[in-house]
Amino acid sequence: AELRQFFANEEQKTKIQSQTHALTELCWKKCVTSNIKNGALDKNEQSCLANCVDRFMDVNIATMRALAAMGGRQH
Amino acid sequence: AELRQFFANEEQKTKIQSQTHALTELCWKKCVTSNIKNGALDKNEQSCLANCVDRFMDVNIATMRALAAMGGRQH
Amino acid sequence: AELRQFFANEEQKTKIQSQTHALTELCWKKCVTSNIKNGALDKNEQSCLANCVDRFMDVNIATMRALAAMGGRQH
Amino acid sequence: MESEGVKQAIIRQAREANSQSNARLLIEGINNSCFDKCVPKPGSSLSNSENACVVQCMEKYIAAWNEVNRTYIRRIQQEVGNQQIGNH
Amino acid sequence: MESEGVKQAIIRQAREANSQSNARLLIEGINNSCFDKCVPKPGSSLSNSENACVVQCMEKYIAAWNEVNRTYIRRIQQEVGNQQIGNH
Amino acid sequence: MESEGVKQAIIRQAREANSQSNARLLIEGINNSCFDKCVPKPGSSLSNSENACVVQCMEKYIAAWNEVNRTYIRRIQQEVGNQQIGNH
Repeated sequence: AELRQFFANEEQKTKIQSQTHALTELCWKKCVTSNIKNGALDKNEQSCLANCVDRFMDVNIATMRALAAMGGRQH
Repeated sequence: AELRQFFANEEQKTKIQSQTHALTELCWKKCVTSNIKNGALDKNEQSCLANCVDRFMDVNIATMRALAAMGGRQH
Repeated sequence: AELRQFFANEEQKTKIQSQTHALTELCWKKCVTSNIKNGALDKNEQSCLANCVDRFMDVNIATMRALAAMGGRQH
Repeated sequence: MESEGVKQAIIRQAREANSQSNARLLIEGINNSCFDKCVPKPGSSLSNSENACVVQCMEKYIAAWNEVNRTYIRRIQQEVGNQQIGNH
Repeated sequence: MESEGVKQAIIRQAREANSQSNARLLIEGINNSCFDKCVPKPGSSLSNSENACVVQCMEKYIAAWNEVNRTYIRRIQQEVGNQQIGNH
Repeated sequence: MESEGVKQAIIRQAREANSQSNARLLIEGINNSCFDKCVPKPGSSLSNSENACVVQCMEKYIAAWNEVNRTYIRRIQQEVGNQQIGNH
């Protein structure tokens, strides 16, 4: 039972990490557009990255809600 | 025997759906290039999408034929 | 024992081939930028492809070294 | 020995798994394509126009999926037909 | 019947496998993003400025990963919270 | 206890599986790269010039694959050599 709980937690952690990797690649392209001048994120890049994740989640939630409302009519 | 037939059919359906997803992403980029103004495909987008799928299949078939003719000489 | 050796070799071959496919897609985009005029690589394309692979490996090795030096501090 | 009930349960499970993976791929395609198209510069909230764009983009993407699916299936059937004619 | 030792070994293995796959994905992301950004035209060796770019790009990419991860986890927790309020 | 015949059959199967997956990946790479390059605006049929482009593109892509493969293998061997020298 403890082990089952452990594996459920690990699986969720894996999902979050794998989604973090995909979002980092996506938002990096949108937000880090100028040449690299140093190893830190500047203020604009940092807020762009956070907004990118939040807006992607908005789109994601809107899509799932709309598809559920359709009930798979289209196909 | 019936179950085997069922699984063969399901597997083919899965392949077709998975290829449809890949082609939709590819052809969407080629054919839906202007800003979104409404939820329907206009005539140009629709014919571009159909042509995109057909021409991709042409390229696919040409490639497989040419590779078969080579018989894997190159490597 | 012979079979185990065979499978280790085959696995390495598979990894090299799969990495070759990924590098070909990446370096093709960087190096074959003009219109296709014939079926052979010209001198510039060929040296660009070789440099592309070598520089990608440089970046790869630098990344792994730097991450190992960090010892996973960041996360 | 498969009882009819067991068989139906297996078929139902396989259909559901397929349809779930199909829905997941469709959602992924919509998210990637429509986020890219409707939210070029992510701000501190989804603006009204971005929101409207996302809804229309989703409808359009599903229409595109259906068009692509229809054309692809038509083409496969055509190729199978051509092969059979060629084999005569 | 699991002895405590066996359990700990299983947990350790699972953690290591996860952390290895996480490191592999991070390295892949850095390589692809930073090669793309710092080496637009690959020459016969990595120039000093390309080299400096790669090191800074890597640091920046890891900072971006952390920012994305933090925001994503915050958002998930927020959504779970909203759902629970909605269910009352 | 493996008879020589069984062993050979296993080896043959593994080789075939590998070579099939290699061919599949090569075809995918060619299709994606050459469709992108030769058919920027898909029309109602493949024009003569598009057709010629596809054939040359395929030859060029295979040449690129071979160049990349050769360079990659040379580099791996070099790195392994360097490590062994470093270990002395």
